[in-house]
Amino acid sequence: MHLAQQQHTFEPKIFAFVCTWCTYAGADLAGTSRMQYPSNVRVLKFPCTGRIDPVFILKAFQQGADGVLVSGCHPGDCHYIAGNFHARRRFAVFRKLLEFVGVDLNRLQFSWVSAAEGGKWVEVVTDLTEKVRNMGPMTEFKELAMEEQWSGAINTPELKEAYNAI
Amino acid sequence: MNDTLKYAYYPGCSLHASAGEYDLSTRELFSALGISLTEVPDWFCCGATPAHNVDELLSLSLCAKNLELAEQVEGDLAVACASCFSRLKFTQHTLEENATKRKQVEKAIDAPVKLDGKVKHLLEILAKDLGLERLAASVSKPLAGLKVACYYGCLLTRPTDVPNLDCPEAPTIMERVVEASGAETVAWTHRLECCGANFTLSRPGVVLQLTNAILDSAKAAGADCIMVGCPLCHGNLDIRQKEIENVYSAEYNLPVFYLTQLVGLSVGLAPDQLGLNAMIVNPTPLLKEKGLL
Amino acid sequence: MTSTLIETSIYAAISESIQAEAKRILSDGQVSTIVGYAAARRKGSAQPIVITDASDAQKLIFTPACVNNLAVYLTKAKKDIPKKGKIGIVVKGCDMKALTGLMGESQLKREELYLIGVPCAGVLASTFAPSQELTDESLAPKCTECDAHLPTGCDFVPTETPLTPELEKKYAVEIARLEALTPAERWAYWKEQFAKCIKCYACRQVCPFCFCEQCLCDRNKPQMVETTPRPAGNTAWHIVRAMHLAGRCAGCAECERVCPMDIPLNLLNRKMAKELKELYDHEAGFEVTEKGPLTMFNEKDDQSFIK
Amino acid sequence: MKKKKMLLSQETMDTGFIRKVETLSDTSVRSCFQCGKCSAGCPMATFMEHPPNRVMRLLQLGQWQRVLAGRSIWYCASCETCSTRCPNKVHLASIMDALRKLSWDAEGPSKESYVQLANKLFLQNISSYGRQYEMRLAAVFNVKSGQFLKDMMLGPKLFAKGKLKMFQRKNKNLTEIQKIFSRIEEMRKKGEAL
Amino acid sequence: MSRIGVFICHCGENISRTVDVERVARDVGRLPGVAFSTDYKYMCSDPGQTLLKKTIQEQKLSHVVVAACSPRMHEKTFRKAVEAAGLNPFLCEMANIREHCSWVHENIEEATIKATEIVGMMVERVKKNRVLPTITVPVTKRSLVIGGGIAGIQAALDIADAGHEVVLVEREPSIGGHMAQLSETFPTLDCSQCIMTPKMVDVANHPKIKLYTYSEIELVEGYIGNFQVTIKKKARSVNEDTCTGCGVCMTKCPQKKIPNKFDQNIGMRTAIYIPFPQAVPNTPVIDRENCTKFKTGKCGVCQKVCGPGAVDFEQEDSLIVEPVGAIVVATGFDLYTIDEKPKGSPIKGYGEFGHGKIADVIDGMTFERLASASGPTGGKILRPSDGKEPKQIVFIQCIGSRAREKGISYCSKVCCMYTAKHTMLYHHKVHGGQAYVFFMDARTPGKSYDEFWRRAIEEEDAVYIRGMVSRLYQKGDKIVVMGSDIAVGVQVEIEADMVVLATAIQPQKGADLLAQKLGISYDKYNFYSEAHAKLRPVECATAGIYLAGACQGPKDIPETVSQASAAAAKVMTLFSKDQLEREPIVARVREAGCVGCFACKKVCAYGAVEEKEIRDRQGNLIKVVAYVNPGVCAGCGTCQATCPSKCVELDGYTDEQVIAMIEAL
Repeated sequence: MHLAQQQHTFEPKIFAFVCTWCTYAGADLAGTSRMQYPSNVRVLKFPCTGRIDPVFILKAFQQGADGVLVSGCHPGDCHYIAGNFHARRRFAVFRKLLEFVGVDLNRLQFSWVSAAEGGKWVEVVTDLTEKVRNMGPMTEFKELAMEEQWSGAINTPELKEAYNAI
Repeated sequence: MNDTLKYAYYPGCSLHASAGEYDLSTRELFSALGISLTEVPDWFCCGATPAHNVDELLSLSLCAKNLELAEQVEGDLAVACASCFSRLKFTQHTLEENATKRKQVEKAIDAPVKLDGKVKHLLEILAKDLGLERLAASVSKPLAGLKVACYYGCLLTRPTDVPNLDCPEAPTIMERVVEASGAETVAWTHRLECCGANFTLSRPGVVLQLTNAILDSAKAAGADCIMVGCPLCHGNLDIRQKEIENVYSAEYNLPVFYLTQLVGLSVGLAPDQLGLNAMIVNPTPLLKEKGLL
Repeated sequence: MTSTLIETSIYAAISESIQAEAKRILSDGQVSTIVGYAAARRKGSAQPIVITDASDAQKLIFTPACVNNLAVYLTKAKKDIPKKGKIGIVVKGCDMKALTGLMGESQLKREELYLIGVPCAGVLASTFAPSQELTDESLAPKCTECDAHLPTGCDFVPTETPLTPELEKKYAVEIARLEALTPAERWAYWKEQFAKCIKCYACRQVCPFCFCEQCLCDRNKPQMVETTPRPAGNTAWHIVRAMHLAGRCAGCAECERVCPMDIPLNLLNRKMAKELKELYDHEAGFEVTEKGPLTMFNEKDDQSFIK
Repeated sequence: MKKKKMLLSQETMDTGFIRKVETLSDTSVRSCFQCGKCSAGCPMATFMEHPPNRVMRLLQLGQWQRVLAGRSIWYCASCETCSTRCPNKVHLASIMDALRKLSWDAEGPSKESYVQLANKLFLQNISSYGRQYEMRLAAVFNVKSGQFLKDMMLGPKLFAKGKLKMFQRKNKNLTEIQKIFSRIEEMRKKGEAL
Repeated sequence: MSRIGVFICHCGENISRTVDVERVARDVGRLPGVAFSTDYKYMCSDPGQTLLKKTIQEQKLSHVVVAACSPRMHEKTFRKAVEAAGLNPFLCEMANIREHCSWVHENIEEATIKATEIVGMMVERVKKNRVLPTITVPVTKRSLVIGGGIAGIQAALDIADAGHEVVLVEREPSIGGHMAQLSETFPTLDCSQCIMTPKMVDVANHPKIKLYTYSEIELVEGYIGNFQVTIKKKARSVNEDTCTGCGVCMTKCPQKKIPNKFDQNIGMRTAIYIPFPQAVPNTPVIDRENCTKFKTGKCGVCQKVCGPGAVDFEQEDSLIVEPVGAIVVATGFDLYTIDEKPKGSPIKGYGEFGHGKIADVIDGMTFERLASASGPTGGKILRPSDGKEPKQIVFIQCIGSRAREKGISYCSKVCCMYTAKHTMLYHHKVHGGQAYVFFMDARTPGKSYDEFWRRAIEEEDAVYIRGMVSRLYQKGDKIVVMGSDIAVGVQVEIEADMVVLATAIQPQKGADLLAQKLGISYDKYNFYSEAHAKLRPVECATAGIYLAGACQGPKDIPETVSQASAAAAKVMTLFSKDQLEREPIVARVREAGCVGCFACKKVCAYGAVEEKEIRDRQGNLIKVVAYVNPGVCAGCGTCQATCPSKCVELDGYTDEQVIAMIEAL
């Protein structure tokens, strides 16, 4: 299947927060191996998954991300001894919180991708992109932002008229 | 280089029996090329495989005796049969390396062992002593269009460091000789595989299986015929070819020439000078088809 | 349906014990200051008080209206408290948990405190008048889930033992209800709740764990969280706050009590506490620990959610 | 025998036999490190119950009874492929020669009699005639092995082609050959040769 | 306003084939703050870098983004170039449009859009980049070496010979380690003690080496260049300064039947003892557990016979603090035993070999002591059970090693070679004896190693049998070995007089505890982890700590010595500077906002976060805040993600930079 040649009505925006030592290097390997994957992903490099603040995920969704990937070193492989272990707890809890406020966790993927796993990087990115594509756009946070613009819904005939007149 | 090459000639038992055409064609070819062959007087059987198989000392002694006899004749020793060639070379090699065995052999033949004389297979004489250029110059009827599968078998080249005829795993000497005669050669897979000659008497079933694989490979490579330098290989490939075709339901119809027969043809010798009529698989249709008769 | 009366008759005796103890420790100079509850102007109501003189000890009371978590006065508001000597503080079991957490986070030192524990059967919900009888209906929701009626690790605790009937756990029931919904339904629920928020930050002000000098959500370089009181910023604020309290909040529910817009904020905190209990068997506030659940790890932690 | 457990001890491992083989073959038995290349290339391996590498292994452990009992050594075609390709310069074909010789001497318990018979007749021919007498060799073999009709179809054709001679001239110097046979026998009796 | 320069690299055709680089340059040129943008064939080439430098100066650029390959490839290159042009190197960022874009996408339109976005993201990021000064920390030019085996000795001598002081700490009463126990060494069969003891004496006499034997590491504080190490010197009961090493005490000691650990407990020693005659220092130690004086209060013979009066029963453990700049860890190995292991331990014993209860089943190290001329049998190979010479001896390789079921999956690396050596020693010492070796694979990579192994078989009569032994059991005074020769395909049974097991190499007991004190990582077997398996094999991830020898993984002597010298070279590299420079990607605390909850300290794996008191001018304590020691901080940023008020920030990866990137997309 050739992804690039398929026509899609919706191209999701995927943010990937990755550590520089494992997953970033794994993505580099996918490149040097000339593997192909959807171009939707934007990679943000961090020294370690331990540096990745849950607020960044929230911010990403607010900025219009349809899916977020957080990826780092396998347990035991952390360049900084234990950053990924701290990250694992932090995100285990944060995803539960997001779930509770109504975020569909299918949009948020965590993975361990080592510097040797170019293939796994491709698989993870492709899977998330396809999954999110099928789910459609992430509207929740965007709608909130829209509401800010209008300090309320256009729910009266007067407002509608005024709006249409613009 | 001396214009007249002179050799002592050791035909071996088979050339005086089942491989008479090899002996005949050798003598005719060499005389046509101006090479002198003088048969070693009263030579003995070299012992061949059966002797070294069960009694190496006997094998060495027989060969040492023959080497001693060959000393009487001027020139290096020319050998036609691959098996005799192998045994004689082995004897020289072993006795040079192993002083104990050398002493035992000297005792058995009651004479000092002489290892100075060179033992040469006919191929070596044609390719090196005479030289491919001179050989090619003698060709009057090039074997144009004839696709030859050169079959070395086991003993011409193996093992490393003993016959020293050519590379043991990728020899080309037969191809070079027959190409000098104007023939084409084919690249094929089984040219160094064993035909099982040792079992031709005792376990013919084994021989059929091994030889069939060789014929099959030559045929698959598009050969018109096979060229050999050993009467034992010839026996299996030629004499048993019909039987193999029957047993394995195959059709090969591959004439099996001695190298001297093919080279002889190219220098213009007549079929009866080369003993072509002694071949079991009739070569006449092939040679006629190629315009070589 | 008739409501169940919660027995509070021991509160009077407790008040007397507190007064006596306060008088004693202030007189002999064991403490310089005591933070406690005193009667307020409205009938039956109570308010926090800071006393430094033994003669003020008789002002101290304990009633079902003593809802405040006084621990907050030892963090943000501690500038109002004289710095000399030990500080005495009147604490309910739930407030004690906050103190325990603050000690673990280097905000308080046990040796600088004199803890006057209060055996407590429960306090009034903020939606009821202070003079109201304490029943299972008027009881503060957090008290339905209370597991610390008797505070532990205090310097002084009156001997009275409260009667504590088994009640329906109000937050657990609500969390279960929300969990059973679809993500879209939950989103709709919280969207409505957060939309009400006016960003008054009363929740932050009253929380003993919001002790940061500069809140992340006030920063504008970079602006991590929208500061405007509009839906997007409100949602972000409450999510970030819940995350920051995860593993620390022990459920005093003051945020929810003081919220002028009645946003069920403690629900988020209880949900986080529930998850931390399930994931790492952690319950906040029972003992002073060197590290909290999110500042430590175990190599064998669950990672079934990670590919 | 083949599957029976090996009890290894200095008594059961006949190192004297290994030395004999090494002397006869002039090659080191212990150099073999069991890479298996000999068995990989042996044209006869499929006919053997012990492939060449296992023959070497049994020999290293001094288990000559197991080696000689099998027909493996008699099914060696002496094609020299193993010797040519051995990474350790083990001259396995020569070791096979030595084993056959020792089996022959021990009137070995091998089941393989046809090959042995053919060899025996071949050597007899040499001592009787000086050279091979192919016709007689085949005929006597067929009689002795009880396969009277073997290769009967080939006979007339070969005869017609002049490939079979009815009579064989004996070497004039036949006595010299016979002396070689007898001198070797004598040396062996005296223990001067193996 | 920033004046950002953007340089889009074609990378030959590697990028320009799928990314329309000119369009990217044009589009990003319109972004606010971008003063200059261009594309170029090869940015990393000499002319490419010259273009970069020239443009920085001509255009007076404030920041640079190079869109090319992965920063893992060329970030250093371009930052250097930027620095040469007079800009702080950390004002340059790379946008990865090759590995993450042109190589993984085929559609030109998609790849071009993506590349533009990636570059745009980096443009927004670089705007928030700050000038970062290089960090320097002072270096104490003294080194600690932990472990006095051949690794520690070699490292200590190398460092000391370079003129730096070395503190060498050894747990046992003498240095020498396992190598001193060996009889002869492969592949040359030279006597271990003959080559070892001169080095031990060198250590003792070296003016730059301070030797602490019978001592252990108690506490390690500090960071690279500036460690404070507390050493516990155990009470020796003999004064090292006054003892002359005459040895009278030992000859007179009435307790003579104490198993000597150095002789694998087959030889005996006295209660006051040196483990072996060539011990360094040559000062005895009293084994208080077995000394009559300490047990009953009566005796004291040693004290009475000691001329210089060196015996001191009252001596106590003492603590010494040594400041050092670097630490070489060379704690070596221990041997696996086939005994039953306590429940819960991941390592299991060998019930099928009798759990160590058959007296004449010994391990390789015991065989070394038997074969050693200075060993308990004077170099004769004799059975522990009855002192008879074993006529049939069986060696079994891979005991514990490569046995996942037993809890160890790695190869111990040296057993193939030392077993071959054992068969040779046996062949030389026991005439008419026969050695058998059961092995699965012979692993002999190393100079002259395979030849050595072949020699054991081809010249020294060892019979090697490929196949693991299934079971051992005692039958009369024989040990029945049940194996199989897999080359033949039949079972093999040998009635042996003695069985020698090539047991696995494991880290020293307590290796994990020491690692925790040092703050270095270790694997599941407790072998210490190097910073990079291939490219940084002698350094720990923790800066300033280096590894030598088998504490890192199984190693033979030449490898151990090589690594020890390599570790010493690393230490000397560190000591070649007075000040230590390091990349300034470290965390910093905004003290004004810090409330001192120390969540950052709790998550820091390096112990880089300290508590700092803030006082007013009168000296009154205002508050306690976190302080990140830039010499120790490794720059992971876990502290920042944990800090609730974000009062600790990782330079180079600040929230501002991250949020700018997110908002750019």
